[in-house]
Amino acid sequence: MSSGLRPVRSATEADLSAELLVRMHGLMLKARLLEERLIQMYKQGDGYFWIGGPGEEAFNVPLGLLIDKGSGPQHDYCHFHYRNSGTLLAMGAEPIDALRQMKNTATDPYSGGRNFVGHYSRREWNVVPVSSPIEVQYSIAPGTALAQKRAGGRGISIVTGGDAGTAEGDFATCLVWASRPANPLPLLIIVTNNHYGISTRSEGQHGETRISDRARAFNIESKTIDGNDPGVSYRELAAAMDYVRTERKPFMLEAVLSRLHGHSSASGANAVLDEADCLKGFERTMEERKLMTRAQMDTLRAEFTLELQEAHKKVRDEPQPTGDTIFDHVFSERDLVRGDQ
Amino acid sequence: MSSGLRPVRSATEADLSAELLVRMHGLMLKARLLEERLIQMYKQGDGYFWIGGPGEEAFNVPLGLLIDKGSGPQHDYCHFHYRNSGTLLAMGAEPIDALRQMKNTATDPYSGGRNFVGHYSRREWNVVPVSSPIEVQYSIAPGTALAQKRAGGRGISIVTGGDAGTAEGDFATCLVWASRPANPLPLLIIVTNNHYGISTRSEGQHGETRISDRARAFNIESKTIDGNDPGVSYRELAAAMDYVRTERKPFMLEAVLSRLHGHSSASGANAVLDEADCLKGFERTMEERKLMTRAQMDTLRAEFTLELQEAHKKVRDEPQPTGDTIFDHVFSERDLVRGDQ
Amino acid sequence: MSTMVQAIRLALHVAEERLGVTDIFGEDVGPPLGGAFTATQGLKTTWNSPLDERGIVGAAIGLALAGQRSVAEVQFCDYIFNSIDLLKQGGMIHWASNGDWNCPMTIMMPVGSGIRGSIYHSHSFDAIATHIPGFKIAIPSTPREAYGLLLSCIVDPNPCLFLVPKALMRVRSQPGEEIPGEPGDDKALSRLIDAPLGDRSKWQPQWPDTPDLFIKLGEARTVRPGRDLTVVSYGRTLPVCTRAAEELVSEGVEVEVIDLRSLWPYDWAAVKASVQRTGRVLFVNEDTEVTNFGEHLLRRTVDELFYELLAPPKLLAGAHIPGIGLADNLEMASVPQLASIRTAMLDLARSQP
Amino acid sequence: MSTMVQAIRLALHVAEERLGVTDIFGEDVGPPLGGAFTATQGLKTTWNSPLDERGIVGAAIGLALAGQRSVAEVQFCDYIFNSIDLLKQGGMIHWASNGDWNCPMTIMMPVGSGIRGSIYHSHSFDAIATHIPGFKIAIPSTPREAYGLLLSCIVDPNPCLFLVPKALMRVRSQPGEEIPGEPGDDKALSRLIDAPLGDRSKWQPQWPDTPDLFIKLGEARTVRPGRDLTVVSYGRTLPVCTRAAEELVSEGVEVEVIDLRSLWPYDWAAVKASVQRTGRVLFVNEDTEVTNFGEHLLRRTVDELFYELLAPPKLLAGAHIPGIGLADNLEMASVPQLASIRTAMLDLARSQP
Ligand SMILES: Cc1ncc(C[n+]2csc(CCOP(=O)(O)OP(=O)(O)O)c2C)c(N)n1
Ligand SMILES: Cc1ncc(C[n+]2csc(CCOP(=O)(O)OP(=O)(O)O)c2C)c(N)n1
Ligand SMILES: [Mg+2]
Ligand SMILES: [Mg+2]
Repeated sequence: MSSGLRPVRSATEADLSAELLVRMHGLMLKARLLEERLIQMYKQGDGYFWIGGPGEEAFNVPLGLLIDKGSGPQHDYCHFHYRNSGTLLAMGAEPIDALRQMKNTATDPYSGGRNFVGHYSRREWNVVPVSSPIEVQYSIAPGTALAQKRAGGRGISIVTGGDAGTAEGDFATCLVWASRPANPLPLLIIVTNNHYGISTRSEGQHGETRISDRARAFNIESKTIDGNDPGVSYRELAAAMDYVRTERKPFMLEAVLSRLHGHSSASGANAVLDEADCLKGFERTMEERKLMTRAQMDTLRAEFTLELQEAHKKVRDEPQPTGDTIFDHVFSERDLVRGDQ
Repeated sequence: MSSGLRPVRSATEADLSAELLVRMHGLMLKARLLEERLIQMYKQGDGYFWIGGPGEEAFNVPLGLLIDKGSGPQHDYCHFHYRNSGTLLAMGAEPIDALRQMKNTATDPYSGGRNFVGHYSRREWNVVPVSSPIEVQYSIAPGTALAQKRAGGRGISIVTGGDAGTAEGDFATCLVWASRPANPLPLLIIVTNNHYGISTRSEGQHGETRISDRARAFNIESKTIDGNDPGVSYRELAAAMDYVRTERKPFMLEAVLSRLHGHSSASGANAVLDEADCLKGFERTMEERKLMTRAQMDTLRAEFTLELQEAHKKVRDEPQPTGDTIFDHVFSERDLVRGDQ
Repeated sequence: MSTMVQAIRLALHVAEERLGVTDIFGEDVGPPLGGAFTATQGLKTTWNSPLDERGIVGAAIGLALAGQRSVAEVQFCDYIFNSIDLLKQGGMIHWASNGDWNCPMTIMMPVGSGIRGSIYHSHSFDAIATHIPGFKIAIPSTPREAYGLLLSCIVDPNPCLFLVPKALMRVRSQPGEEIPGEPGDDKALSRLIDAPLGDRSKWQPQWPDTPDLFIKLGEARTVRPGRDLTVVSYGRTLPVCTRAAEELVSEGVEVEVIDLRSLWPYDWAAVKASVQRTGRVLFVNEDTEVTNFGEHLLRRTVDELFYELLAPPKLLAGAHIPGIGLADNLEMASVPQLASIRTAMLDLARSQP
Repeated sequence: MSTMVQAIRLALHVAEERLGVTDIFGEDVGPPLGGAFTATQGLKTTWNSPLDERGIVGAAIGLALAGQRSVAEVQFCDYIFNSIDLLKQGGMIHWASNGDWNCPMTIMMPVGSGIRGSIYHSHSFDAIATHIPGFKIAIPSTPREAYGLLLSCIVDPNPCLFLVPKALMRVRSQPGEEIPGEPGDDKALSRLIDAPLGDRSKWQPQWPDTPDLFIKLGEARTVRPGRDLTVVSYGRTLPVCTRAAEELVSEGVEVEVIDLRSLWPYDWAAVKASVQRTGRVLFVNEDTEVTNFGEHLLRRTVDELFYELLAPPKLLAGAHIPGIGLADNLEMASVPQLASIRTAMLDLARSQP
């Protein structure tokens, strides 16, 4: 039964099992190493441009674990931006595919060498193509949520983007459309707030105390959380998703987190030292709580590093798309609505 | 001295002089009769399209009286929409000029017969051209306010628009830009809420309890008022303007009011009977408070009616613009920044 | 005989009943109004959106991604210029995902001059539309074609723009050009499917039984044959071209008039064959004339048929000015009218090196 | 010798010091970055805006209405497609107010391909820009022209678009084409006006004394003369055309290359005179080729010079696809490159009926 505007209650820390925490650590570590490998590829000339999510693993990994992955309105639709590599990894994506997109090979499953790295797209998982113009995903997400509202069930739409981008009208569009009294939508509206848009600090540009206050104005339930803590992120995401799945209403979650290699390769992609590193913090906690030893973590790191190294080597030899393919897929002959595959 | 986020205090009812109330009544009456004349012109074929503000006089007239009219940043910039005829009248515009625009004559001082009625434009009064695409004025107004902030003094920018239009991203843009911590702007953000966008009731489309709550999210002072009461409107506008002029910060005012002839001639322009009529209400008050007699008001009405009738006749004989003028004013040779006139 | 607006309503009814359309939406599209031009009255899947074109286009894309067929209306094409990025996005989803995703949606909008729409309700959209890759674009000039082209847009697995010439919305079918199944009597059709004035809360339309008639995107229609000159047009100017052509018969000039009706893909074969026969071609549309789709058609003509041309191919289009002024004289001078079209035809038919 | 990006910076400095510019703003335009391409480093009136192109264009219009001269940057032209309505608005303010108001502003944006910008950082804007009446539009191909054209845009009483070819941002002036007053030595100029890496909070640029050099909008530049073929280009493709022309000398073909540099108004007199001499003309740009500004130029050529042409005029432009793919092969195949330009030139120079 619907409980109306009941406050969203998250689980307590104790509710997260050791197994889950170990799993999250593994994925966070792998996500970080993946980004570091991608940066290295850029620096070695194995790609023209890097952008990604190092520093967001504590939030993006739980998000990926909690998404109901699949195709069609009974599963979750994912409207991501360019920092969601950790989420894809947690959903089960192969790291080598990110390397393929980095090297724009013909084998890149997300765009066939057409798009920048981190611009995921995967229909079998409802991951819609990531757009370089930022924020447009916030105008598009209500459409999939509308279909899900009508379909019933527990499928929801999830949209992510950065703090600076909320200045675009699309973010307001998302709030307006999600909260229409005629048809509130099962839409989880996420903003990852790293306090920067490229070089511009948010403090001079944003008059809101919290970005999540903007949702409140529309009577959308919202919360601002510490996105650098994977436990908090998991619990708050689980609670928010449960609310959206059950109530079929929007929820907005603002996650405050770090940007550990600057904006992108356009700003050098070098490691930043003055921001909290969620992975380091989580590894300390895991040690303190005796869930893993330093040695175990080192072994894991070595394993993943090797795996990524192998993948890098492999991708180097894969073919590039040829020039005569530029006209492929301008139009489709295949009718997905009718059921073609 | 700046008093920070002090609440905006409006005057009490007693502070409005009898003289002012009589003056407001005259302008409200004239504004109403002007709109009725314009509608009649439309119905008689003396114009292709009517849109205007009957029902908004109790708000628009005080607004016009309080505006600091003039040219350049030391005076107020007016970014209006298509329902501000009462405001222009209160600022001193000649009613016949509205008739000229209605009949798209070459003598129309606002657009030379190019634009729809109600699309004012008057550089000597800082009234910037009204745009048919709605809401764009909310994206433009921060620009004039920026110039005024730099110029110092007490000049402010004023932007008006409807409730439905706040769903456009431009409204959010206005809130974002007005409240930048790096440079808050002297901008009075007005929304006239008649609960309709053409045929669409706001209740199904707007999840906000009050539209003015959206400003609150940006820490912009705001208020929702009864725009059908000219006393309330005058006092609240005076207080809001004083705040913006003095603090050099934005304020948002939402005025709830009526739409007495539907959206425009596209929806028939016929009188609506189930909405409160601010003029009737005010006339009752004026009688009750013995500020005017019914007979005085009837005389006034007869006078204005005659004046408008004469104006209508006159405009009928005025020339239309000729086809060969379409290329005039695509580009300007005159440099206003340098001081050309 | 239906008007174009009734034909669109009939097509939308068929589409929601039999072709899987789930959402017909936009500003004032649902009850009580049923569209600024009444095109969406009485339909069962209509709803009113917020006043937000970006949201409308965005929601249409989202619905398409979720496998729903929708028809989204933008009240006038004049209002979509804040959403060109989203159109571009819709047009690239299939291509950018290397063929993985589709974006099947139809965006419907009134275009053009002819109703004294003044500066900002008279714009055309053919130039910008054809400059956005990935979209199919249709623009009807008769009610029957509106019906058949709209149905083709709706079932197409790609994003489509359906542009409706405002000036032709109230124009009726000609005998022989009815939609199969529509009652022959105008009044009878109106009684069935036009909402009454006043309270409509209890009104129910009665839909005549009209078929799934698809007019293929990419096929032009030769409205009249002629040996002296080819005229290629679409939308509001098309029937004006036809009238001008009829008038020129008395001057001994036989003009072939082609209704392009689908701007992308477009029927180059039909244009080419005609120009090869006549050696002279005039392109007519009412968008502003600089960087105009007619210039593309003209370029292709020169590219492929240069040595077969008997005279320089011409474009007659709208004046390159910011809008169309309200006064009658201004509108008449801003976009092609019967007289200017007639003159352009005659000049071209008679031009000698 | 300055790069184009340094030339822009020098011009902006002159503009804020002597020409009354009050605001140079946009995303990341102010400190610490000074622009995604460093064009706005060290200037005194720069500031960072919210991440909102509609707000940027809107504020520029508002500033113009308030009598301020501003230069607003949109970080890549690819991001302005959500604000075309506002550009249209800016372009019509003077006209819609029947000459009462002006809207003097300069909007600056990087355009085009050449930096592996992938799908959404490689767009051109010349087609859409020239379809918006009321704007003047400039696009430089050398640092000196960037300097002179930008200054002309800034002092113009009308709204101007200043399009900067991304591929040419780091290209240096050629000897003889310096900006008067710039130090001859690259390193010296860099020491004066390039911000250091790392902490810049204490850095102050030292501006060389450069003059108010205006390159008139509407005047083309003949880059090299030639008798066999006219090539009209601008932006990234211009220097590629010049190189191709130089290569063709050895084949005995003399190509005249014209840099249009101002797209509106454009120098029709220069193009016409050249085509009248050569009888053959190739238009080259990298925007997508359907409803392309080159098609306008070609149409005008056919309109006025049909009987003087020795071969069909041609357009070489970008493929009509939704974007430019990231992989090198994809970019090369999507927009004109040296080889394709050379071939097009040779084919046209040698074509016989
Ligand atoms: C519409 C649009 N405008 C500008 C840009 C250029 N740009 C790319 S990312 C970015 C900053 C985004 O900041 P934020 O939204 O906070 O996300 P973050 O990168 O910090 O995660 C900018 C300005 C863009 N990609 N799209
Ligand atoms: C960008 C844009 N979209 C749509 C329209 C069509 N339109 C004109 S007025 C209007 C309704 C406006 O409602 P509201 O903002 O509440 O103002 P009101 O007319 O009620 O004063 C609409 C949809 C328009 N003019 N511009
Ligand atoms: Mg950020
Ligand atoms: Mg309203």
